[in-house]
Amino acid sequence: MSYLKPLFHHPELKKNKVGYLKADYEGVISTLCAGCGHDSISGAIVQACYEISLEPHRLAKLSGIGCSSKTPTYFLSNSHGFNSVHGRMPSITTGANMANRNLIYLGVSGDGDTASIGMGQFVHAIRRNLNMVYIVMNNGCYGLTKGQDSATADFGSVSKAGAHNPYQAIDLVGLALELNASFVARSFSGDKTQLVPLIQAAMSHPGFAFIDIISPCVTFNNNVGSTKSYSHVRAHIESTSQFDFVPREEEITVDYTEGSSAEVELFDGSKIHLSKLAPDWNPTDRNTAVNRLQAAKDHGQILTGLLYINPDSQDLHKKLNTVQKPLNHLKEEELTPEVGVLEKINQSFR
Amino acid sequence: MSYLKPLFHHPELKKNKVGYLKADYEGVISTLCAGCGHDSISGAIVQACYEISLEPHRLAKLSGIGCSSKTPTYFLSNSHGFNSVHGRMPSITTGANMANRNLIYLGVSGDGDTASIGMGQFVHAIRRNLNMVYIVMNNGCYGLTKGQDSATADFGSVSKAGAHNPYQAIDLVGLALELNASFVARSFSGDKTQLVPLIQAAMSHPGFAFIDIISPCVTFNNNVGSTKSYSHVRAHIESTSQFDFVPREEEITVDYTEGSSAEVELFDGSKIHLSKLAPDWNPTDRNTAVNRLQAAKDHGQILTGLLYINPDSQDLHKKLNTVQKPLNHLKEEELTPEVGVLEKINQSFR
Amino acid sequence: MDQQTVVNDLVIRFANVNGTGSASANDMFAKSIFRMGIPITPKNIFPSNIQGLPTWYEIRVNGNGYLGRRAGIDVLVGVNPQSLRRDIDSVRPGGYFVYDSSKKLHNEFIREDINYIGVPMIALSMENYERARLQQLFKNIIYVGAVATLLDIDLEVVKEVIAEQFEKKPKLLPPNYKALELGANHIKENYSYPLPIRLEKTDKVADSILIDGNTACALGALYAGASVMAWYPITPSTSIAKAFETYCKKLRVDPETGKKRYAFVQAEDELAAIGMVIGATWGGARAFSATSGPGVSLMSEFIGLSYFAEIPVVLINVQRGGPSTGMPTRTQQADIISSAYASHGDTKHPLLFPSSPAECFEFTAQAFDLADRLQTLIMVISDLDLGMNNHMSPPLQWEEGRNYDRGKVFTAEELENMTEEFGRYLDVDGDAIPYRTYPGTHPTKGSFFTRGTSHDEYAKYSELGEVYQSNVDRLAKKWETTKGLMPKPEFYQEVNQSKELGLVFFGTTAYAAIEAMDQLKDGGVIIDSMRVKSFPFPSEVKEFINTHERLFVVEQNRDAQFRTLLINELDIDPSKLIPILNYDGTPITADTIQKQIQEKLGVEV
Amino acid sequence: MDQQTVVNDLVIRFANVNGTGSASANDMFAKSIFRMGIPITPKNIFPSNIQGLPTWYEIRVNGNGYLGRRAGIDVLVGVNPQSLRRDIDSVRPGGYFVYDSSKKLHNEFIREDINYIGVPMIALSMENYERARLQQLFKNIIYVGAVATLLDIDLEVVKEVIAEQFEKKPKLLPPNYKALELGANHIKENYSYPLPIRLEKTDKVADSILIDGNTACALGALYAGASVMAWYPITPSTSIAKAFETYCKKLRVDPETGKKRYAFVQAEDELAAIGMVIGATWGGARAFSATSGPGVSLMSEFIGLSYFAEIPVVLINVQRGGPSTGMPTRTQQADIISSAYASHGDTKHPLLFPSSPAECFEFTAQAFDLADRLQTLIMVISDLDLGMNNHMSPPLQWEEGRNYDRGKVFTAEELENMTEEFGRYLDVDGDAIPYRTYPGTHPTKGSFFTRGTSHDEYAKYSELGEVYQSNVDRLAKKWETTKGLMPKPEFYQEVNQSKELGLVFFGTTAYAAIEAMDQLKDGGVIIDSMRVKSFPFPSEVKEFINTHERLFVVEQNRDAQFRTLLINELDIDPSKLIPILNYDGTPITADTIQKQIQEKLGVEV
Ligand SMILES: Cc1ncc(C[n+]2csc(CCOP(=O)(O)OP(=O)(O)O)c2C)c(N)n1
Ligand SMILES: Cc1ncc(C[n+]2csc(CCOP(=O)(O)OP(=O)(O)O)c2C)c(N)n1
Ligand code: SF4
Ligand code: SF4
Ligand SMILES: [Mg+2]
Ligand SMILES: [Mg+2]
Repeated sequence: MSYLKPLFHHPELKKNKVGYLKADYEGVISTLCAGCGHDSISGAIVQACYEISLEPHRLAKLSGIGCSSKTPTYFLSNSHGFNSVHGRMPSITTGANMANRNLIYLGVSGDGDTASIGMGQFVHAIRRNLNMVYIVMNNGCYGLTKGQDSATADFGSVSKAGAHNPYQAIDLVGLALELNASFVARSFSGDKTQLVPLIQAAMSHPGFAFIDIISPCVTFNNNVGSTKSYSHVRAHIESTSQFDFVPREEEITVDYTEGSSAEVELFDGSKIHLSKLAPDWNPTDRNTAVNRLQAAKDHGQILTGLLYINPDSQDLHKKLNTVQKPLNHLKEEELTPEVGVLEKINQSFR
Repeated sequence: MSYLKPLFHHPELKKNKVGYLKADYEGVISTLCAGCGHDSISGAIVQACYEISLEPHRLAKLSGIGCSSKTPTYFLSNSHGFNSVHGRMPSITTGANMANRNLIYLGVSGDGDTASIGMGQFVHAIRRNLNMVYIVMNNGCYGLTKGQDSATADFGSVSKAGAHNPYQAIDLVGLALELNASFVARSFSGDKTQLVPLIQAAMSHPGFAFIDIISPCVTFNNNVGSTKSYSHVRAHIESTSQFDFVPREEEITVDYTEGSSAEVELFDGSKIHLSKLAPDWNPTDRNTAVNRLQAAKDHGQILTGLLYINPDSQDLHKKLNTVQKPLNHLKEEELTPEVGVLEKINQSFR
Repeated sequence: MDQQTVVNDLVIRFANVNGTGSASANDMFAKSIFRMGIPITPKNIFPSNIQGLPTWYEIRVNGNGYLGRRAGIDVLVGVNPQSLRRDIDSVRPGGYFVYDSSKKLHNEFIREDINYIGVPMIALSMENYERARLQQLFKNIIYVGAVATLLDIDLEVVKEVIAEQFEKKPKLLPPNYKALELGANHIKENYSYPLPIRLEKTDKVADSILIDGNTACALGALYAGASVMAWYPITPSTSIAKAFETYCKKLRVDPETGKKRYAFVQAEDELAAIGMVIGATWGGARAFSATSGPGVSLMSEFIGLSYFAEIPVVLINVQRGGPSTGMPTRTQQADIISSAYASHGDTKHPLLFPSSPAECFEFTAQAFDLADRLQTLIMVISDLDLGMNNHMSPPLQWEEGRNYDRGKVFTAEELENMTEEFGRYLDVDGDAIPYRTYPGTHPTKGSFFTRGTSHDEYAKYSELGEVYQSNVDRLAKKWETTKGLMPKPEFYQEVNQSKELGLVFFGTTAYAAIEAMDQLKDGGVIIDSMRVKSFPFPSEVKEFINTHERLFVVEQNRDAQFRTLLINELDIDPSKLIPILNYDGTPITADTIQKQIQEKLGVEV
Repeated sequence: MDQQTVVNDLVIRFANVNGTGSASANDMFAKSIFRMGIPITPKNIFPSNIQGLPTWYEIRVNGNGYLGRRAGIDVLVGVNPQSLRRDIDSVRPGGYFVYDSSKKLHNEFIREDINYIGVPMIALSMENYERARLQQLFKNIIYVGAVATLLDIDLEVVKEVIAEQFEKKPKLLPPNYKALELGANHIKENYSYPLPIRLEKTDKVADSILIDGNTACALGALYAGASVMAWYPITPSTSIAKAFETYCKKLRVDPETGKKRYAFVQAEDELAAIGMVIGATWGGARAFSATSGPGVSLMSEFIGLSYFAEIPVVLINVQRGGPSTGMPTRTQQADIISSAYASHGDTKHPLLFPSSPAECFEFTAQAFDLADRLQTLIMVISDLDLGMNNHMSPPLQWEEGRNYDRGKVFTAEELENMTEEFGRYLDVDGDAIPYRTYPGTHPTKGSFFTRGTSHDEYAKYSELGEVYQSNVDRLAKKWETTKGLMPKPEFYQEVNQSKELGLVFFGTTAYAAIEAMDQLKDGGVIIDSMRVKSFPFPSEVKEFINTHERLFVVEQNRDAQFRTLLINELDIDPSKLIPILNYDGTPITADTIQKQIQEKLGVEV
């Protein structure tokens, strides 16, 4: 059941550089629960795409199954979308990316979709450094099937029914770092200021850009004792840095105090600007990220922001050494060897 | 095609405490390639079980599919075995363990079986801290399907055909640590001295005991340039410690120099004795394990030995709070509620 | 719009918003009718979402005890503005539309051919209750009071049901009663009541219970001694797991130690779930899983292993609308072929088709005996309609002293006394069922190596053609043994009288089929009928088909999948079997069946 | 043991040890016969292991061009001590056993009814070569020389084949030639030669090639423009991937940049492999995967998605012995039902059944056109015998200027000029095939949301029964369209003459079936026959069946799965279709077919 969104919802009637209104980046009205964290993330995606003046058809959005995986209908109606099957978004995205390297691939998944049934595909998309943005809307539970604990639910976290989770949580960020993901970030659905530039940077990153976004499930996992509740997360957030994304064409206008900021240039010429909250912080050093993350966990804190980026990221097309022209553009002349070649092949089997 | 092994292969005709000869722990003759690392590991398993006087029927051996997964036929013929399907040994073992908590579960897998198709089940068996020994016979390739790179093949490692692997390796030990596995070790098929006590300790550990054993594939991945070749591994091994396993009943007879050794007491009263090669080494501290592992990798070294053990490990039965009596021993009286109870239930639906 | 009085025969539908607490009010309403001794058939029609979308609750009331869905809505209680247009349109001419008259109904919503009954639900609620949440909740009770009065439901019965519901929160009773009265009084003061379609106490319910099939399946597993459940959440099967856990917590905890006599494992996916079940039954416990179509597809490889390695498995498939993710909250019977022949290679799996919650209970319990006896996977084929809706059903029954049939398992003692070598796949008894042993049974005898590769009678690997063939031929022979052990079909009307016409159906289609049979009889068409309960088909199934000239096979899928099974397994001439199909996701109705049969008869005459 | 001379008609088998380099010697031997213009059928019979177990290489030589396997071994070259007993037993009475006489053959190995020919292979090799590795290798060439001489194979032809093999290592030629002569001379000096069963140059090969089906499939995909292959290793399909990569490296690399015009991705498992293919074709590339039974089972869920969301997919299923892991190195045709009806819900998938490498090439190429045209998954159903063994085949053909049929895809221009709204699932042309668009095509038009849930004609989510039903009814209609596009069957002998008996077969069964037909004819039984090439069945299939009274359906599985498809899809009376089955993992022989048919005829007369 979906409705066209009435236009008056959107005061931003200013066109961006490619001539689109913010409304052009929206989707149909959400059917998620009122207050669901996932809707805030959809909003951030809309905002991010509008701001960087992305032509919507230059992006493809893909997802698995779950409340989170429904969100691609709620943003970017002018982009092709693919709501696939449970836990298998990464393989679909891999194929799509192989077919056409010229698009931006935005994958959306849930913690059930990724950390349980989709674990294998998640790990291997990272291993291949597939050029995509991979967002997990992480609520520590299975929203759509009514609130069972997911594998990211923290040890001891209390469910709505009052049960304490006896399992260690899978920390997707820790996992992504261990697996050498080339862009690893964590954020919070309630922190749009951080989220929007993170998504923009992820879209500029030429490789696997992972953003684990804690996104409270207001219906099933927002109770006292849940470590994925809105209030718990708000209270325990610790940020690596303040974060700015500067698209290639824009000049940097902000002045940063020397030493307190770091700049990372991305492949497409865009820049990430980090005003560091911790002086020893270097977003291109994986080992410190691992240790900082662990330290935060030990203190019951949730570390957010960009944790690690590999500026020399080589994506799957690079690894496979494919042609620049998207494979789906190749025609008979470029794909089918000549008839004479076949005769030679026949000859080799006589 | 399997043959009975002629008895003269075994000079050890001494019975162990439970009255078994070493031959009683063997299986049918291996059909693996002559020199395959996997056969050495089978040998170590036989040795380990014989030495600790395990009654063979007290152990169940399970595997997936691959050359490695064939090995359970080559040891412990008197134990029940289960050669399941590709990548799914962990789930079978989980079920078996739920049915009967009184047996020792020894799972054997390959790097293809675990790090590719079996990734999800591997991760979740760790998450549940399933009480089992999980051995990966890691040769960096798919032996049985004729030598394709596996996901544990190192970046840049050269295949028999001369191709350089463009993908980052999945380090199963790093992964297990990240996932809070309660017992994490790495070893080498060529190092029986280390392997035997490691396997024994793993069998005494009440939780998920992971041993990643580098096991060269002499047919497909033993060439120059392969980082899983026998000679490469031999040359790059770095050991955390010298390792002794002391079963409960035995007294410690060796004297260790003070300060240079650590002792870990296991759940069943057995002890692990480590004569430390590095003075700052503490096998019960996960963070140092992570860092030492990373440091070794940075230096191109392969760290072997027991890397981490959690002496407070709580296995899945503990988490689920199941009865002490194996579930498969329960009878009608203990399982089926009385007929009167059903009448009450009916009443509640009227 | 004058009408004749109709007693105990109507369809009432509530149009609500998902997640607003109306479900509990509607349930109490339904139960009150049931308590009056009148058979009812409630159906939840809900979206694949958690909150905010239209959801319907429909109750068919039928004094004759017909339990199928019936089309045509007599009374619609419409409290969801989103679906108002559609809801009003769905009322049958002459029917009643009960709405919240707190705001005036717009002219465009007025149909001339139906009756409007306004109840200022939210206005009354706001007048009488303070907290917004309560205003929402009591609004629901207000319409219950109003509709109860319109239909002549005894308010005391409703109060009794409410009292049971809030047994542990007696403080809530007075405000609930008050809301009920508010609604009732509004009707009494403003409308003539009861309506010409109304209810009357009767005794058609006897000792029946009102329960959903999933709960019954869970209880069946509990009574049958399942001690391991491994599962992955998927609609519409999830509530089996939930119910199993709930009842186990009550009934399977050691009172002294507080420890559990069951292991309940939420797996990481369906592949792992079925793997755990296979491992657990291999280990000697009774274990099961419950899933739906997509889960069965994912389990396919493992299902082949259980077939070939002969490992008992109980799997409940609560079917939903396919293919793919399909219609996750709608019903179908469209996994027949994919269940019967799941997995590559020559594989076949016994299926059980319960038609009622009582059968869900009994067949789930039997599935464990059959699985252990036959050492193979048994699938209980339910569907969303049966699994998630309440059904009037005979009570669940368990005979005093009933024992489990654990099948052919050698004990330590038997092994000890054995002189010949144990052969895991030896057909010792001639019924093609071999003996097994559990791991850990005996120190030196009875161990074997289970594998999915081809093996000889001693479970040893073999690539020899003749060894392979004699093994799969034994499996084919076991299939013959299986036929003799499966529940027999049930016959209705004049059975096997070599009549011209026959009707064949299974599962939830039974309700509508039986009603259609009576309707056809009224129209002069006499049809014998048979409800099939199991696959492979017991010999009676073929006999019935053989002794009839033409048979209608009724099922809820597009491709007439059950008909395929009949043709293929019984070598029946397809021209004899005429498909009667319904596959739009709603439960089939008697009218649909009757109409389609009449059309086919018409065409063919 | 005197014998009549038999020319160009024999079966020779080499018994070797896995992994000892005999494969290449055996191949050269076979090719030499082929070069003499004599049709041959080589088969590798290998274990599921890498090294050290018995492996056999069998060549049927038949001057009449019968290409099926034939039972009964005329000459056995036994160089594997492990299998000696079995090998000697397998020689037909009067046949020849060639062995390594370096050591004396034990008495227990002497059969009175066969001929023994000793060649001191290893002794000769050790005398003449120094390095152990070379001694091993040249031992193989020595027996080639000996057997060539026994059978009267022109040694010059063998040398020519050796020369081609070592084209890039000419230094190896002299020692190879020498080994050949060593073997030949030993025969010449010690035995009367040639044997009564011997070979003679002929011209029955014409322009045929000797190639395995997997290589042909790979080349078909290459020529059809597949640019993405995603796969997971599994016997017997792996060599498709290997061949595809090998030829792509040669023929699909941009000569200027060295960059690849293909993406070759080894997936982490079969679920990921098929997911990548679905993603890639959704993205507008031609993509495919190859697997075997266990892989298809694992792909089941995704296969349902491709059916329901209408995404073109080409999947090659090289069948092996099932169920479960089964017999991974043996052949069967036992994935027919699981392929045709893969996945839960109402699903059906078109299948193509190649019978020869030339058809592997052509059908794989056509599969891409059909998938794009029909927007659905097309499975090419091969098997281990066809895929991994060399077969004499017509040459592969590609017509000059042949274009791809990419089906109904709107371009940016077409979208730009469109006035009506684009509807992804609108049946615009009445053939039930809708139009699609690739992502990124047009800035504002043509985007849509692909989903596995039920959807309307504009790809929007819908739970409405009528919307769902009209969509799946269109899919059923598309199935009708499909029938018209699939390759038509091929008929042999006197077709559709309303004869009494018919023979139906498909895939690799063709070789043996055609031979059996001739054998039966010789025995006075005339049978029409039809080779089916595709499913859903074109109308000709039904016509053929209708015009014959009784038909034998020959297939290589236990459950007569193909017969099930015929009965179910064509509404055929099962009693008309008599199954002829072979399922022990070896390719079916003409004798088996003939014998079974005669038995059935006998019984029924
Ligand atoms: C194969 C399969 N199994 C199970 C399901 C049922 N299912 C739908 S969503 C979901 C979990 C979703 O959890 P998550 O990914 O965390 O998303 P959320 O709803 O919490 O955003 C499950 C198990 C399914 N659709 N497909
Ligand atoms: C579902 C499935 N896919 C593929 C295969 C084929 N297969 C057999 S073994 C194997 C890989 C084995 O590699 P690994 O686990 O590393 O074992 P190794 O042989 O190297 O010891 C594969 C892909 C299979 N048996 N089942
Ligand atoms: S159930 Fe939870 S995750 Fe799903 S829409 Fe509601 S709040 Fe969001
Ligand atoms: S192929 Fe490799 S892994 Fe397999 S048996 Fe041979 S050496 Fe071992
Ligand atoms: Mg979630
Ligand atoms: Mg390996």
